[in-house]
Amino acid sequence: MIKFENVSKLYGSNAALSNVNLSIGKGEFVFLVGPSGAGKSTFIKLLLKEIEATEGKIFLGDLEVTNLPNRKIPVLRRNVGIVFQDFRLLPRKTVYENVAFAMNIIHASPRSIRRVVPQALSLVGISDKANKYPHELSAGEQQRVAIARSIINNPSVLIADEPTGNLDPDTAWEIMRLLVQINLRGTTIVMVTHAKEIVDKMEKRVIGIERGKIIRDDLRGAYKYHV
Amino acid sequence: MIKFENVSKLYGSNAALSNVNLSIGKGEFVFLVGPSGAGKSTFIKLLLKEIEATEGKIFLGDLEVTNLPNRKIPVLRRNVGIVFQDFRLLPRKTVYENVAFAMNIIHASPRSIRRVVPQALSLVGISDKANKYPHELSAGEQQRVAIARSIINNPSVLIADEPTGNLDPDTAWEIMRLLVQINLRGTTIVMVTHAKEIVDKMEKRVIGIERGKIIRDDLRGAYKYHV
Amino acid sequence: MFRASAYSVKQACKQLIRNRNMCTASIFSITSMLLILGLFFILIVNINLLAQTAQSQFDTIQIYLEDDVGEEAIYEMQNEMETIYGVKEVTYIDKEEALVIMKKRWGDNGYLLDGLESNPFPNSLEIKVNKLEDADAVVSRIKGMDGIEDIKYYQSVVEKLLNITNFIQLAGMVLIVILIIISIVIVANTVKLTVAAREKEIGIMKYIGATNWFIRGPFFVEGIIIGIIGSGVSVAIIYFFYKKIIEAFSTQAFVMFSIGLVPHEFLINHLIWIFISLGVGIGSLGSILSMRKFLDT
Amino acid sequence: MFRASAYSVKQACKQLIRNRNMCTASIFSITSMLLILGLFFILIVNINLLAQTAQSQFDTIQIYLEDDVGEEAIYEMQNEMETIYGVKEVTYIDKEEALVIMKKRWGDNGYLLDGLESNPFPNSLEIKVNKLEDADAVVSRIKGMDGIEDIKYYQSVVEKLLNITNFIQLAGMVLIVILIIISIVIVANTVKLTVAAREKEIGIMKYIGATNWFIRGPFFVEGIIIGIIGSGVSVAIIYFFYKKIIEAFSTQAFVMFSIGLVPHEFLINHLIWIFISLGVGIGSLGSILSMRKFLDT
Ligand SMILES: Nc1ncnc2c1ncn2[C@@H]1O[C@H](COP(=O)(O)OP(=O)(O)OP(=O)(O)O)[C@@H](O)[C@H]1O
Ligand SMILES: Nc1ncnc2c1ncn2[C@@H]1O[C@H](COP(=O)(O)OP(=O)(O)OP(=O)(O)O)[C@@H](O)[C@H]1O
Ligand SMILES: [Mg+2]
Ligand SMILES: [Mg+2]
Repeated sequence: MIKFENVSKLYGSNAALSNVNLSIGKGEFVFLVGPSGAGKSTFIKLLLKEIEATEGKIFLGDLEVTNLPNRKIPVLRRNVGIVFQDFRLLPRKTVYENVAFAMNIIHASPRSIRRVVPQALSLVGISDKANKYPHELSAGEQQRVAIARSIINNPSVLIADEPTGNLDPDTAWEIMRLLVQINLRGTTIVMVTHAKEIVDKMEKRVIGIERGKIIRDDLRGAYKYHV
Repeated sequence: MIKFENVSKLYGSNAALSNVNLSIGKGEFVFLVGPSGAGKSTFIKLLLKEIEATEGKIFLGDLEVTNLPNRKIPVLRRNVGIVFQDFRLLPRKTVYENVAFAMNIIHASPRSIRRVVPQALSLVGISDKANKYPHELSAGEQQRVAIARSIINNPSVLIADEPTGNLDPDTAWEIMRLLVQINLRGTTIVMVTHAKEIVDKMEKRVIGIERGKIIRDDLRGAYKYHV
Repeated sequence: MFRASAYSVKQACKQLIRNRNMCTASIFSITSMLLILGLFFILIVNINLLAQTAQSQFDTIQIYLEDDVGEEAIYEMQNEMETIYGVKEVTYIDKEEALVIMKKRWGDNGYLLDGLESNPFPNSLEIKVNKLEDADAVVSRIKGMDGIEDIKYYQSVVEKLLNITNFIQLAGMVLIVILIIISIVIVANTVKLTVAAREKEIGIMKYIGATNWFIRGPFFVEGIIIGIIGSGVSVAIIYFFYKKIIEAFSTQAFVMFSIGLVPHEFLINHLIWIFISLGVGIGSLGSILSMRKFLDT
Repeated sequence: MFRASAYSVKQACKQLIRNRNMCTASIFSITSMLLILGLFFILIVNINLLAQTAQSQFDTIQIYLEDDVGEEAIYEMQNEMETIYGVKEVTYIDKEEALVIMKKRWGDNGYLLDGLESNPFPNSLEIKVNKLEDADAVVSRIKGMDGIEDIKYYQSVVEKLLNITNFIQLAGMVLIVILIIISIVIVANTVKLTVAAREKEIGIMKYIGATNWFIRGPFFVEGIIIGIIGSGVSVAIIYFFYKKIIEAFSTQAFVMFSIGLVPHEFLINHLIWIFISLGVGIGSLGSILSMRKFLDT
């Protein structure tokens, strides 16, 4: 599903990623861990062509991301559900509209929007805030809206950058159960996280990045990436 | 140092805080914990007069926050170091300038700025990014800049909203050690966090909030606020 | 397609209402610029009219005839002249009539002419030409005829007037073009800043997978709406004030001075279409062009 | 105090350089508006000059004297008239001179006057008044004098001209005021949008404890710099083009028409100060006013 071939990303002389080789199969559940500034968000940004790789090839499904013409980028991004580390909610749209927007993009019918959006909101436990604007929400609530938006179109790949960073342990575990459910339906999930406890308990594939390099890739790993 | 008397904050009919009574002494180290949307950030916003309390009185040091005229707000905020949950770095200033800005505000001399800022940056381990702009940093790096800025003026109170939310456990512990040091110098510290492990290990005073109400206040507490 | 358009229109309306302040700013700018444009348009149209009126008072050729030419011959000449290309009409003024006219022209001093022994004025023919430019050609055709003592026409005055009207027309066009460019720059800047304030929003939409056209749609419609409102408001303001001015003028001393003003209906009928197309063009193009930067990648 | 000012200026320069695009937008808007203002200023100043020139050709009072008044008496009258309030100068024109003048005025038709038996013109005095408005008063004072056959002055023409010049002056002032208001609105909008784009920044500064004046400082200085640049550019553009126009006119047919243009040095000397104060005023006030909203709390 996702494949990195010798991918490097340089910012000036600073290598955010260097020579990464990686393959994630369809339906996998992968944790991406590593210290602050290791290159995890860079990995995601490359995958979504938010930034261009300095070197190497990236594939997502049938698409070769690194070769994709600009006008095809929306096609790429619609295949992927994303939870951003900084949420990226539309500030002038309500919670409901923010989630509905992801469906508007793919020209879903108003009827199906009216049916599906409330379901997604209640799934992440934020139904009562449907008519609030993002700035009226707590950080954790915003994060849950971002999660609802990312799953609304049943994407084939779901990428989440610290989806539990602003959540208390209980809510975090609820979100994790949700992700597992989605994963069971066949969605590939890549989750960037610092939540040691979650990684340790889930016993899923763990990819460790440090200073732009993959330093380990354990099929049933734990968080402690530096022995 | 900090005192809440019967403080309530209503958003419409939704009570973000209701009838909170609280007193934090000089030099204390307090954890504020609670589920997403409990009212923790609201607590901080009230303390800094970012929002007005619907009811009750708030004191910080000699100042009565709830009565403070608008033009005195800067005085209040200069006494307090703050790490915001969303960092709030100035997007058009470099890391160095962001930290220096907090010193410009109090009209510090250019010489002392040139001396103190690099120290603070190296304290949070971000010296090598001094000339980068916030959008060129990873989330964890931005968080560390925010921490550097909050401590640069040796505030009498330091308030941190999830200062380790985007940090890996190692970096998080470094920051905690830094906060303890600052605390030993006499600074009162209030830290909002979801990091169970940190709260449990530190064995400091823990105040638990849930749905706007203080549900516990343990002098040497742990994170598990719901028994 | 229909769903997309409906979405754009709906979103545009929502945006307009939610960002009232910014839209008011854009509308203000467009309205202001169109007002200035309208002001110039009115000035130029009226100066032109004025020049034309003044010009029409000089578009005659005076032909003084020798005294021995009989009436018969004069009528013949008159008929012949009427066939010349560019001639509008030919009037016969005999010497008695000429004296009366001259007396009239002298006004209160006319009594001075009573002391004349004999009528010093010759018979004359007066030619009105269709277009001032033709006057020269007409004169050269007439010159060859018999019985003509002298030909007078205000050649230099006419040429100067022609120069002035041409200059005014040219200057007017140049000014209007400059103003349109300035308006476009100002409005485009306004829209650019409006869009810059939404840079973050546009970025987010793209990250989620919205196509450029999907993002542009509502902005485009918004630009059109802003353009229509802006031009509507400015046409209304201009209509109102110009009508007031015309009313004021028609009761004032100015009528005596025979300063004619272009009627407001004519002006408005033209202005409204020019303005609406300008407004809509500036509004929609402005919003699209200024979004280019954010939609590049 | 000094440290704060130095900080403001330094920050303003940094901001200007880092937000080049937005500043260019603001400068563009100010320049455009000032250009339009300048255009109007030039038009109005010149129309005024034209009206004054035209007017000065009508500011005389003609006094026709009876034939039996001797030269001595005439000189006495002349002296007396010169003492009347509002009179600029009194010229004596005897009947021979009058005939010559009239012949000249008739131009090619002057020969018609050769047929006159005797000189029908009277001796006359010509009074020039300082201000057209005084003419009536002067006339009523003179009327009582002996030996006067008739008094002529272009009362109606003069009144109409007065009306027109007054109207032009008034209209000019109104237009300039309207334009200044429009410019302020446009520039204020531009600045407002610029500031709106920095709303987040301003908010953050406040959260850290910056006072309103500390935040305003750099924006204020920035506004001043933008204003100075904008007005400088527009004055330069106007100077350049107006000079070209004057040069073109002085070699053109227009000189013959005696259309005088206000010399460009005069214009520029005035414009530059008006514009710089307007530019700086609009720039600085604009930035402060438009920040009010964000600095309220
Ligand atoms: N636009 C940019 N320009 C220059 N350097 C950049 C840019 N974006 C990221 N970097 C650098 O690249 C490195 C990797 O950043 P990245 O955001 O991928 O880290 P991360 O693993 O997501 O860290 P975190 O856990 O703190 O979010 C960091 O050192 C960062 O400073
Ligand atoms: N401006 C606002 N308008 C309306 N409701 C608001 C506003 N700001 C906050 N709220 C509500 O107040 C409640 C408390 O919010 P607060 O930000 O204090 O939560 P929190 O404890 O910080 O949560 P988190 O851990 O997720 O950051 C939430 O339910 C939130 O939706
Ligand atoms: Mg990251
Ligand atoms: Mg919070």
